[in-house]
Formats: sequence, C-alpha cells, structure tokens
Amino acid sequence: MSRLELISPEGLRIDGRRPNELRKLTAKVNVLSQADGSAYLEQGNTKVLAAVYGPGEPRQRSKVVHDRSFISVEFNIAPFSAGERRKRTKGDKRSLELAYTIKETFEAVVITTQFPRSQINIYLQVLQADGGTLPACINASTLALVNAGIPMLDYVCACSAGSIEKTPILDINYVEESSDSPDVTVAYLPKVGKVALLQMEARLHIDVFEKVVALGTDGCIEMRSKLDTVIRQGMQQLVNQLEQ
Amino acid sequence: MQVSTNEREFVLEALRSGIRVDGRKPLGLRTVDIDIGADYGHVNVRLGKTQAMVQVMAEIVAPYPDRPTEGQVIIHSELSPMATRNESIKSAETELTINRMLERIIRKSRAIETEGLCIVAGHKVWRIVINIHFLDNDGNLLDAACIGVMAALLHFRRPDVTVIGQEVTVHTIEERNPVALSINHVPICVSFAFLDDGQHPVLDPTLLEEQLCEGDMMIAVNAHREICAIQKAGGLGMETSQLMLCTTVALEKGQEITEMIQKALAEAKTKML
Amino acid sequence: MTALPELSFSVFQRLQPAEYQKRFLAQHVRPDGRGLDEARPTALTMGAISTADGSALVRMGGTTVVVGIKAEVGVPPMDRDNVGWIVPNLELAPICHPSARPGPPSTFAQVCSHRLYEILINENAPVIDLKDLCVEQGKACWVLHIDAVCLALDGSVLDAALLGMVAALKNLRLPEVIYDDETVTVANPEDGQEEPPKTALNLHHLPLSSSFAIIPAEDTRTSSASSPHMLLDPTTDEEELTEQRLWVVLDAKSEELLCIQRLAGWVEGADARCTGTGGTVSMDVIKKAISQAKERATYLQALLGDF
Amino acid sequence: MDNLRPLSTTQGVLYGADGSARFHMGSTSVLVSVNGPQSQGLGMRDEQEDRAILDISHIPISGTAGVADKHMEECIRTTFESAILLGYHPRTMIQVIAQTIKDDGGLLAASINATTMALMDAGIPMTAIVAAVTCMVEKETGAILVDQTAESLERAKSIHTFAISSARGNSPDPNVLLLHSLGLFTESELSHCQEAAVGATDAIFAFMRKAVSKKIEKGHQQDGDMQED
Repeated sequence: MSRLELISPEGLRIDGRRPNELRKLTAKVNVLSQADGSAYLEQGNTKVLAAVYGPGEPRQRSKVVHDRSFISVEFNIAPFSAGERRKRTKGDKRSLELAYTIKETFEAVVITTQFPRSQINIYLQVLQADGGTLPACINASTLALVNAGIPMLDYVCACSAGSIEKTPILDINYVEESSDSPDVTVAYLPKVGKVALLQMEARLHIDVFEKVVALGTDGCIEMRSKLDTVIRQGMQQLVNQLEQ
Repeated sequence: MQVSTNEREFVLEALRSGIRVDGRKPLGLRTVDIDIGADYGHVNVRLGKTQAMVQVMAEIVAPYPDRPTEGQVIIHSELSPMATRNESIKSAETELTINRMLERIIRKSRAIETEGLCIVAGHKVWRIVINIHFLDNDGNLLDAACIGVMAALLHFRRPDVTVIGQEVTVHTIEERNPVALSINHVPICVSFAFLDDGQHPVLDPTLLEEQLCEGDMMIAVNAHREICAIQKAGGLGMETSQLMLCTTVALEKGQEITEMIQKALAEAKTKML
Repeated sequence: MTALPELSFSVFQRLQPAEYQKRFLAQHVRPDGRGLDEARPTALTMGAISTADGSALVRMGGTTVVVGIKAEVGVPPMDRDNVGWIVPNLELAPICHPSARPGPPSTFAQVCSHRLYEILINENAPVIDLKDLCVEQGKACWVLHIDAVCLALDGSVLDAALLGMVAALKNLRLPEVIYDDETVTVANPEDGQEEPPKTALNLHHLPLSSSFAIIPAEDTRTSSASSPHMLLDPTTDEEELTEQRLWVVLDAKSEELLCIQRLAGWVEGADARCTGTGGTVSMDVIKKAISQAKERATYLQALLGDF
Repeated sequence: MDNLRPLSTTQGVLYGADGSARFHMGSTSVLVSVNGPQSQGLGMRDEQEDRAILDISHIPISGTAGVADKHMEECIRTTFESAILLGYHPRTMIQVIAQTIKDDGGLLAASINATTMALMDAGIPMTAIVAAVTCMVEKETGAILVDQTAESLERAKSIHTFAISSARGNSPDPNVLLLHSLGLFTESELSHCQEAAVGATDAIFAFMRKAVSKKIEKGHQQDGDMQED
C-alpha cells in the first residue's frame, strides 16, 4: 500500500541515509550580537535560530520564584518554513506545547538556583522545518545557553527516531514523519546517562519501542560530540579574536 | 494551594517505606468506576475522587478539502472552573498537556477509523465530537478522561444513513438500529509521577502527589502491546531501565483497565436488554 | 465653626445618587420631569446608512442606536436546506458610555444580543420568514447581518436596538440574485443602465418593546405588600439604582405578547430585612406594565409608518 | 396535580467543591458546584465593599459556552442575587458553576433548582429557597402544560420559565424572581401559566425539603457510626 518507498531494497532511506545515520549537522554559536547567547543550527533541512537573554529581572512580578530563576520559552515558526504557508504561526496548541516541553526540560537541567528571582528567556525561530523540529530546537537551545555562559548539569542532546516496517530509523525527516511512522523524540543527558525528555506519537509495539529508544539514545550521544565540537570551535574563534 | 513542609515530609516518608498516604502501593491504581449512561456515548468516570464526564456526539459536516473521504474527530477538553479551583496558576499548562495528549492518544494513533465516517465523498462526512467535562479533580485528570473517552466511543452509536446519489437520509434511532463506530484499537493512558528526587515512581497520582512531584510521565498503551503515545518532560532525567519498567507496568495496568471498560460495557448492554 | 455650605442639588445628586432619585420617586415624578409611566421622546430615521442594505437610526432620549443590515449570500444550514439565517448583534462601543470598554463584547452586550435574537427568530411569531431568505434550496441563501451600534447610552438600550432592527428590516431591500449552476450572481447596479429591481421582505410580526426598572417601594420595612415603583423607559442613572427589570415585547400586529422578562437582582437593604420579598412583582403589576407597553407600542408603530 | 416529571437530587456529589448538587427533572439533568464565599479569583474591579458578588458559569454539554449560556448565567445570577444574603459576606465572591449533563427541556429551571440545592449544601445563607419550572401553552389545544420534554416543547405556542421564592411575606401573590416568557401569548395565558407554576414550585419546595431532611438524617446516622468506631 506504501505510496512512497521509504526504505529501498538496498536498505537506504529516501534521502540516501542508512537507517542509523544522523542528518548532516552544521551549527554556529554567537550569531546574534544583541543576545547574551545565540546559536544557529541546521540539521539536514531543518534550520533553527536560538537566542538566550538573561538571567535578568523578570518582566512579570507575579512569576518571580524566590529561590531560583525561571525559564520562559518563546517558539515561533516562520510562515514560509514548510511546504504550505502556515496561517496560524503563533499561539496554536502545537507551538505552545513545544515551548512548554522545552521549558520543562531545561528547567531541570539549568542550575537555576544560582540565580534566584530572575528570568532566563529562550527565543526560538524555526526558519525551515523538515522534520525533527523539537530535537533541533533543544539542540540549538543547549548551544545558545552554553554560549550565554549559563551553568547546566550537562548538555541536553536531542534526537528523533522512528520505525519503518519494523526497522528502527534515526533522525527522521518530514517525509518520514508524515508517513504515519511512529515519531519518538529523545533528549538525553550523556554524562549523567539519563533521559530528560521522551515523547512519542502513533503506535509502536513494545519490543520495537525499546530498540527505537535505544537507537535514539545512541543518536543523542553522537549528537553530543558534534555539539561539543561546535562549542569548542566557537570558543576558539573567540580566543583568536582576543589574541589579535 | 501550597503544600506544607510537614505534609510533604509525611508523603515522602510514607513512600520511602513503600506505602502511599491513601494506603495504596506505589504502583497501585485507585478504584475505577465507569458509569455508562442511558444515552449512547454518555459516560461518567471516577478514578478515586477524580471525576470526569464524557459525551460523544455525531453531526454531518462538509469534509476538509484535503481529506474528502475522511470523517472528522474533534476533542473538547477545556478545564472548567469546576475542576481547577485549587491550582489556578498551573491550570493553563495542565489543560494544554491534557489536550495535546488526548489528541495524540485518540487522533494520532488513529483509534477511530475515519474513512468509515464518510457519507458522500467530498460532500458529507460524520464529525465525531468528543466532549470531556472534568467535574472533580483529585489528580490524574488525563487517565480518567482517557478511560471515559474510550468507553464512550465504544458505547456510542451514530444514526444510520441511506445514500441515494447525493441525497442523504438520516434515520432516527427509532427507525433503524444505530451504527457503532469502528474502533481500530483501544488506547489507555497510564500516568506516573516521580517523587523524592525521581527515586519513587507512583502510578495514578493524586492531586497532592502531583503538587509534590518533580517529573511525570504519561504512557498510552493498547491491548496489542503497543505504545500509542508517551510524554515525559521535566524533572530529573530518568534511566532507560526505569523507563522500560514503567512501560511494562503501563502495559499491565492498561490491560486491567481495558477489561474494566469491557465489563462496564457488557453490564450496560444487559441492562438495556 | 464655619457653617457647612448649603448642598446644591447637583452635589447631592453626585454624593447620594440613590437618595436623590428616591426623593423624586416619593413624589411620583422623575428627575428629568417625566411621570413614572412616561417614556422619553423617540425619533426614528430609516435608511440613514447608504452603504448598508437596510438601516435605521433611533434616538430614544439620550440613547442613540444605529442599525445597519448587510446581506450576504451563504449556504443554507445542513439540517434545514430551505432557509436563510440572521445574525443580530448589539455593539456597545466605548464611545457610548464611560462604563463601556474596548475589546470583546461585555456580558451585558452578549446577553442583549441574545435577547434580540430570541425575539427576531421567535418560531411562533417570526418577524421575517426565514424561508423568504432562501435563494436556491440547499445551495444558496441570504445571511442577514443585523448590526446595532450604540452611539450613546442612556438606558433602555434594548428598546432602541429592537426598534432599530425592525425598522432596518423594513427598510431592507435585497438585490436580485441569479442562481445558475453552482454559481450565484448578485445583480450589480454598475452592470446595467438602470438600478436593478430590489425586493423588500414581508414583515409578519412587529415586535415593539418597553423596558421598566423596578424600584421596591420604601415601606416594605413593614413587610406590607405595597407595589413597587415601575419606571418606564429608564435612563442609565435610574437603571443603576436597581437590578430589577421588566421587559415587555408586544406584537403590534396581533396585539399579543411576544416576550416578558422579569429579572430580580440585587436590591439594596433587602438583606437587612431578611424577608426576601424585596421586590415582589405581582401579576397586577405585570398587567399594568403590559397596558403601558401597549400604549407605547402604538406610539412606536406610528413612527414606523404603514405596513 | 403538579404534573412534574420525576424529580431526583443528590447533594454533596463533588469532593473538591464547598457545595454541590445534581438535580434531575425527568431526563434533564444539571450538576452544580458552589465555592465560597471566597476572595480567591475576585478581581479588584468586581469587588463590592458592601456585599458578596455572584459569579455564575453555565457550561453546555458540547463545545464552549456561547451567548445563550451567558443569558442563562444572567438569569441565574439575578434570581439568586435577591435570594442570597449577600450583605453577610462583603468583599467576597460566591462562585456557581452549572454543568449541563443532559438537556431534555426546561434546562434553565433545572439549573436554578440544582443551584438552590448546591447553595444549601455549601451553607450559603439565603432568605428563602428558590424553585423554578417551565410551563408551556400548547399550540393545537391551548392547554397549559408543566415541565415538558424538549420534544413536547416544540409543539408550544409560548414557553414560560418561572423562578419563585419560598418567601412570600404577607403578600398573597407569589414572589416571582424570574419570569422568562417567549412565544406568542395573551395576558390571561400568562396568568394561568403562573398559577400552574406556583402549584408546581410548591411541589418542588416540598421535594427539596424532603431531600434535605433525608440527607440530614443520614448525616446523623453516619456521625453515630463514626463515634462507634
């Protein structure tokens, strides 16, 4: 019934990747001069810009927490980011949930008790969406937070995974995402060895589920080294600038 | 309302010795009471003191242009002040989580066969409207809602229709036996809360436990041993082994709950006869 | 010790609005010189808005309401394919009164819109037959957006809005519509040399309303049954004295009643007496109100002209 | 000769609310919860220095609350504003949430009756109790019928909802707090409907009293049981 051959007989996916292969990742920190920390991240054709402001004084008094800072996440997806123009870009439930999920994830990882009575803002702008928006946003946020010098327990590395005809696949793109394949997002803390976020849609048998989560976790570990390289490169650049 | 330090310590200390304040084991479920109403698709669910009412309705509408042969499923699950009096601040986030999870559990996992709801392709399809009203909140609204929705969907009958060309005749329930929905599978949601630095997972948390927890996880499963949706965010991370333990427990409890729903439906059927 | 300056009546009115009103009522007269059963002068202009398909402007004392009807071609509802529908709405713009706020309609405005809707679509006495709005069965029908905008609010806004809506419906002219194979063409004046013919709608019933504010008479302390004061066509100041209302809608054609609404509500001092009989409105009082409303309906009908 | 559909009611059905009640008139059924008097959730602008305010929410069975629900809220609010001793609790709010369970005609009346029961359950001081009923004049026969089903109401020429307070003082007339009549009717039809409504609400008052005294008896028994333990 398959309208589209998602895995070729040779075992290659629609964009030529092997099942357990991540998409090409390019990222850069310090891309915005105004923000305290920023990052631009491309994961395949998904392109995300993240900016971090703070810790600073909370804009709303009522939100102040006396013993820690709180994180506010604003997520915006450009109307031209996907195939069809999106009419409602802000405030729809999907975007709100995404922002809420990211906030919850980072509130547990950022050492918020260092900055009582303050607020940390994370702004996320999706420029191009080709599947895996949530993991890309989390990775970009991690980069931007590190870039802003905000202390965290660990990198939060995120990766999506799915399953096509019982073959677990890593880092799914838009075509795979919209093909009724299950969509699992894992965010992992590699040093601690714990899962920070797990989200899944559509049906997946328990036996396959274990394999998919394991694959996603492996993807996250691989993602960590990539993010680490990006951070180090950014830092090196800064050092070079200072030396000049 | 804030939980006092003494109350918190009491709950945690009890949990450390393997028991919960209401006498349950950490992975125990509260009493589930599924009350199936006289009308098709009307179900009242009690999960301990938590109470939700579900009403399923069907109406004829024009299909979405990009899906001319598919019926529609709409879920209304707004929190009314009836259920949110004690936690007014967090209620917007609770509502969002419940809303999105139900969308995933019911719609994304394709619990209802939507192609079977088509009447005249491109012109008329059935729209199934699921209304969820939370009447009383003692924690774990989502699981109660999910049980209610699945029981109501299984119980619901839509009027029969005859199609001649483009003409559609809707037969009242008195004229012709109404038609059951075709349900692909029965997803059941099982929620966990993690207390005491994430060391103690508790199943089916009460409102008090929800207020004390650092993280939560919601798993929807079905009888085919499939995971239909998972949401876990916030709180300290969780080891993969613990995660797998939770899914296993969820599968087991899901099975139990499915049987309860079947039993309640069977009882309702005999009562009608 | 200096003597207090003598209270001028305007100061008294501002400081003790309730007492100020009550002093008048005790004399069976109102601050603006009217008797209790006297309405304010009403003026009606039809066709005031040229861009609307039907319109009317109503002035009822200090209350001014403009009503405009826009007719659109829509698709009949799925369950009744031979009718059109109407959408009456009352807007209390911030311009009309200091208490009105910008933003979404207030509860009061929503409740008013609902009451007007109930009157206009009354199944037993509809003003217009919704079947007259059908263009082609199951395919096309007229949708009438009846918008009443209150420009100035000084009480009894429902009466003004209803009169305006009925007048605008009378003034409504629907353009010729040609339904041809799934497409609807509305005759456009620019196409032809002369104005294409437009049709008016038949008005089957003529709802005309009167508002009353009910102020419990003072001597309820003795808990004797004395009938309360009924103020016909109250101003905002008078409405603020009491939340007790009576609204009577009559059909000027059949001379029967279309709607009566009596709302109780907060009455100052009722608690202290603990009797719970703050503003008992007996059937006699209602009958009195109906006869006053009839008189007023005759007056309002004259403004509308022939039918 | 009240001709009411079978009535049933249960108080204290919700654990999270200060007071609650379910009220059935035939198959029309409403669940009401009452919270307060409380200051929580009361905006500064709404606060009244000399009395409590009533905040009513009417929730339909399907979809979100619309204009018709706002109208119901207004009717319930004004009715109870003259029955509750609001002056006893200044600067507070009494919150009433009426959830429709099933509408089979006479929804407003059932909502008002359920609200009375829930207010009593919450222990809110009132001058009197309020009962409501819907009457109709049948189109074909001109007969006056009380508390009809939705199907039957479709045959009505006019529909009248009355809410009547149990406090009459010395007045011979019934204390009508809410009257909502719609349709095409005459003065005499209206007064006949009122007579019928007075008879019906008297029956509802009796029913409410019985329900409350039964509940109190049961409560005493339970207290006794607890002491024995």
